[in-house]
Amino acid sequence: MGLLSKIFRTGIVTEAFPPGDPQIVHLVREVDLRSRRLFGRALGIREVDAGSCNGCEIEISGLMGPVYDSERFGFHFVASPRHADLLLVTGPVTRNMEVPLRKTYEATPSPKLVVAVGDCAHTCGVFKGSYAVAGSVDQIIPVDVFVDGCPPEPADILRGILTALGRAPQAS
Amino acid sequence: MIFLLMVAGYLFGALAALLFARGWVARWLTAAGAIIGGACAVTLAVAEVFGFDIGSFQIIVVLARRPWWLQGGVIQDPAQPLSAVFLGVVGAIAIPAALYSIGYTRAWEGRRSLRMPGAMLNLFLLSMSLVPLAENILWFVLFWEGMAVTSYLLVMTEAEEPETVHAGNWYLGMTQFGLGFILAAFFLLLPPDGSGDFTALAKHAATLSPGLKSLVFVLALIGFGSKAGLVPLHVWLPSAHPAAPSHVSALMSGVMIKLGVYGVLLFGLRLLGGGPAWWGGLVLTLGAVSALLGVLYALMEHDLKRLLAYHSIENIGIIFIGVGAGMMFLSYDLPALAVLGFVGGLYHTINHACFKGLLFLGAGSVLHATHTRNMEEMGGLIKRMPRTALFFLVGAAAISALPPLNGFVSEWVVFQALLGGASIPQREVAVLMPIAVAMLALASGLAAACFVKAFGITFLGIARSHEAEQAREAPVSMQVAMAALALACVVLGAAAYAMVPALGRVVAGLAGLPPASAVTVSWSLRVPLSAPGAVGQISPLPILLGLALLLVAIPIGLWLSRASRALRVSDTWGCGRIAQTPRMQYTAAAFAEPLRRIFAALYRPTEDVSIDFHPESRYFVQSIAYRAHIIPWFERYLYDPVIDRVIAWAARVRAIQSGSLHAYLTYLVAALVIMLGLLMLWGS
Amino acid sequence: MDSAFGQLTVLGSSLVLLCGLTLLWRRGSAAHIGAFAAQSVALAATAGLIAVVTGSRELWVVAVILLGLKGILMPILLKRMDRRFGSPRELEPYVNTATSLVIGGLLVVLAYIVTWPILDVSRLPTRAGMPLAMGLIFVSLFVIISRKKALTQVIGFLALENGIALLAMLGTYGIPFIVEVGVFLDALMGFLVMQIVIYRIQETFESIDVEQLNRLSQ
Amino acid sequence: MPLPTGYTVAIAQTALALFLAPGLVGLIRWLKARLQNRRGAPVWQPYLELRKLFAKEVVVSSNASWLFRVAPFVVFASTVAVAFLVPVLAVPSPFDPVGDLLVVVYLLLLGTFFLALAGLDPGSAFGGMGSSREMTVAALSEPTVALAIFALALGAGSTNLGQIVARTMADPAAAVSPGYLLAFGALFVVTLAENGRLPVDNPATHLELTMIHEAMILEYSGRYLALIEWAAWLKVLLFFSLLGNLFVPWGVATVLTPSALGWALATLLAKLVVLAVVLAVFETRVAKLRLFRVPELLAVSFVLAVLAITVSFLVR
Repeated sequence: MGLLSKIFRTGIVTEAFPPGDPQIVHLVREVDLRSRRLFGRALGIREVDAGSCNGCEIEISGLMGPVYDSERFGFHFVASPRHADLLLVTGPVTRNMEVPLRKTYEATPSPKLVVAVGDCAHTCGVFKGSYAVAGSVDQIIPVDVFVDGCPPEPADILRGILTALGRAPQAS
Repeated sequence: MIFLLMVAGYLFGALAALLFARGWVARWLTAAGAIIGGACAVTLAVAEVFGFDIGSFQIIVVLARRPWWLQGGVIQDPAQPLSAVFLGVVGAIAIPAALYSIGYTRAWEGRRSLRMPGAMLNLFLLSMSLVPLAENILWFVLFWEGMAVTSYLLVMTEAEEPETVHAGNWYLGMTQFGLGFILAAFFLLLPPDGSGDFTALAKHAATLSPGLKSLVFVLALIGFGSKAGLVPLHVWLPSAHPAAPSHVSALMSGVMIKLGVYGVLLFGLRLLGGGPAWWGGLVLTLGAVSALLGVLYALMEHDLKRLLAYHSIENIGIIFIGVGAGMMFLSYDLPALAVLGFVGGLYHTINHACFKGLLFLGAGSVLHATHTRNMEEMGGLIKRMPRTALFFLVGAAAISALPPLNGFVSEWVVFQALLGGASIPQREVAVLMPIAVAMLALASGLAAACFVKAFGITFLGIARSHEAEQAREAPVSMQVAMAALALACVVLGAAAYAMVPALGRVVAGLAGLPPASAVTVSWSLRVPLSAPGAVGQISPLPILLGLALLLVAIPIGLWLSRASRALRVSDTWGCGRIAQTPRMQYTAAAFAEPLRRIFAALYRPTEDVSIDFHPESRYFVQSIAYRAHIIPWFERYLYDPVIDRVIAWAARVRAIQSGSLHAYLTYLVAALVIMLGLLMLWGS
Repeated sequence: MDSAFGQLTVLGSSLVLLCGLTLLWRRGSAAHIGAFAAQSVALAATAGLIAVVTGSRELWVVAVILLGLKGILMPILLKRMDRRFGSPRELEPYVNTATSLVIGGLLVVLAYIVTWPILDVSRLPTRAGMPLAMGLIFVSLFVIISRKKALTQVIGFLALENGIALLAMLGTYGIPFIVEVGVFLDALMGFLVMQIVIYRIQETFESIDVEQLNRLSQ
Repeated sequence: MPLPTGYTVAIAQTALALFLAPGLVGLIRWLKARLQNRRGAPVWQPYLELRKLFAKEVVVSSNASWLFRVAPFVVFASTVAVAFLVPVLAVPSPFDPVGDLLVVVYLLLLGTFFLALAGLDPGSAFGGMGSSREMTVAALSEPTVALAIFALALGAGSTNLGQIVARTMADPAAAVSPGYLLAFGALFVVTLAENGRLPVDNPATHLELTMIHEAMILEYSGRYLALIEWAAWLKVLLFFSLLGNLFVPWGVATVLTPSALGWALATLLAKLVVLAVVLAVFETRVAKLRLFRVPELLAVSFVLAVLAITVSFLVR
């Protein structure tokens, strides 16, 4: 009973997007219209940590939490790339994760999108040139959108995903 | 005429095996004899059960009556429909088993002669066919022993394996133990004039005191229960059945143990004419316990054929649940429900013969292809043996009581009989029924789990050994045999409309059950299957057709709705691991692990894990050996003490063992004198 | 009227019994105390129901006492006791939980079997609940036998007392008031004595696992 | 205007069940999101997911056999077949004599059986783990189901669904009888176990090692996944209809007039919403059990069923 009353006292905590960011609101509306055709506003996301410092992961898990609540846009994180439509890749791709990343990409049924999250995924960041790093994500698999930042905020990641959806091929 | 042809067929097969011994001629002729015999047996049984007049039984009576000491002959006139059911079961499995043996024994060429196994197979079939037809003690016991001896010799086919010898010893011991009880039961029933005729026995039994009748029944239940494999008399079964060649396993598991059921019905209904409620209660309880323990031990088995043998114990349990419920209802004068119980038991007898025969033949094909019975070395066989896999899948679904196959329909009838148990006036007895329902439901759920394991580990996934990788599809004759039985599983399920009333007629008239007209079901798609006393209705045929229709309609629907048809083949998803090896798969032991832990109170599992570390570092493992054992309760705490006692006693008796022929002759004479003396005392 | 009344008493008795079975299912002391409190409330409600229908004033008093003493007071005392001793979890019982539950179910069936002869002669509309009360008595005894922690055993004992009270109410429409009060006082005394004993056990062995008492024999 | 025949209604109610199933699951998810103080996906989200999955490519493991491709169809077909038998809107259905409650239970087991086999087919460790657990839970919930059926059959004198509904409608007092309530409790726990809901299985988990149902279908994608998911959602709806219509049958149409059917639809929706709220609140309250404590939960439901039977014996 205590739990239930606490739930009701707290109320919905999901934030609307900051009003000062009309661009996102616009993007959401626009993408909503477009993505409805292909992914029907239902997007399965598979997160792949290709060697990140877990900074990006913390931000991504913020995306799933009640404040950002990505589920309201129909995004949900799935347990297997077979169920996924979009791969969210973080970190510079280490040598150990090169093959797994490629395998994950292969395992994902098309049509599929790839969003690389964080500076490391784009440029390898401070790990650039390390003997343990195989390269940035786009050197291993085709990437649709990069989300810059170290780490990027959940809102940025969301924007990146929405941008990728905007670029998605449209179903007839 | 047909009866004679049946006998002649089996004898011909036996003779052919003895004469030719090897080569394709021997294989084909041996099988042909058995197939002719089986076909005749089925014809006789169908004619009798469904009431076609082929006028054959009368002939045999005349033939068999000739010698004075037979007193009544082999077959009663008219034959008992109950016997006909069991005769039919023998014949129905004999045909595919014989067909199967053509391909199966081909692998013996050059290694093993067909002389003994072929001849014994036919004689085994002959004696099994004649057991239910015997109408007096002498013939019955003769055929019963014939069946035991021939099957023992068949079990010993691969006598070079020590395991086989061990299994054979157990089998021989238990079967003779059972025979002792059967003989005792018969002799207690023997009328004063010494006529061993069953009709005379039944007449004499009516005059016996209730206590003596109960004693006879219990003796018969022990005797026939040991043949049927009722817990705790089942210990021989899981070792003897797998040791035999697979087509013989199919016959032993599918048919021979059913004659134990026949024996119980013969005594309980025909000879003793029903009895107090506790007889039925005892049978029901033993059945429920066997059903549950059978499947629980099956779950722990990784030897495919042993697993199937444990499932025979489970299914015998289900049959006895039906029979026991029927006997209980009979004693409470609830004839309609009693018929339902017996019909459920008999129907399951027939169905189990089909799917267990099928499964053993399937296991035989796997053994034939991979040369192992250990499931942990199989895997991926569905790609190399697609047809065997399909047939085995049908059998697995049938034994798991999945609709619309036959196993479901007969279990449904048994369930309905038990649900009717609420009408038993004595409530403290009636509570047995829900308990039996719960145990039966648990057993059937666990059976489904067990067959997901059996089929999944054996046929699905990736091959776990070189042999499994090299497996090849079974020869055509084996495939045809399995296909026939798989078809039978489907047809027997859909044919419930004909089977239930026919079986109702079979038990009608036995021990005061109502006449056949009380059980009627007309043949139509719309008319559901329901029997008097049952509380529910089902229609197996529309279920079958409906599922088939849906299976066709869904892809068409997908096609019409223009769903994507793109398909790509890729690796199995394994969280991005580099390469997949067979060892990454779930094993049979792993599959059963949750249940092993849940039923730990029964299994008392002990695990022993030995890890071989790399000499340089404990972080690198070179090999891990994992062994899990469960306590074999019955062997350890029931049989071992008895055996030890017997051996100790025998050691004491050994004192008179001198090795001198004269001493032995003296013993003989002494025994003779004592016997004569006793006889004289009796006479005076 | 009668049948609806009978149904309701059976419902009440079932609730009382289910709370007893909860003792076998849950492991935490808090859950056990809660189950006992709920059981006492259900018992009081059943007593009140019978009181309404029969118009017995004594039963009203009994219901109120039940509610006050067992529904409110004893749970508070139990909670206080629980707070004194650390381990809130039941120690691994002699019989595992799933098996205990199945045994509990069978005990209820047994209770039905033994009370059937009474039911056949009884004409009371409340008779249908009697096997459940008997079942609760069996189940509580089983709790006392199979659980190791002294606190759980105390609760089992109290549940047993509830079962006896329920059986008395259903079987005779309430035993004489004075006897009832006497039983209550007995139970209260027993409870206090046990409380003291538990303190002693705790002091001596620094645990309330009654298995520790085995050490006394050595 | 001629009245609709029984067959039309039976087929229509199956179609209705198929149509409503994703919405029901969407509602449960939405309620749970609200209870977690989130805004959550809209109720119609599962429809969008289905549409997306049907449009996607299928990726099949190279180790998988034909069984892997057949299994989704068997799972879907067996669940739809059950939908024909369960009273959703009207009784007695012309399909009522085709199958009783036992057929319903075993048809669902047929789907589980094939799904478990499909889990083993690609040779992945997760799939085997899922099948093993799923079959364990399914087997252990079987006795409870059988006993609950027994209890219902004792009350109604039949295992056929139409008869049970008709009987309870004729005798309203039966619905509050302890036997029925206990059987309801037992079946509710079984509903949780069979549909992979908390506390037996977490439908929203991403951790392979804690999965049961989800682990078996990790390999499925595209239209196959859509069929399996849809079947699973339909199963939830069917269990809810059973709980709602067997134990609280009021509203179920006994005559096939438009007004009766309309009323039946309204009451059905109300029952589904109530059960969805109950489930969502319950799932928010409880934590997932360890796998080896699941048998304890099932033992509780078993005891409830045993009590239901013993109590029913007397009411009889």
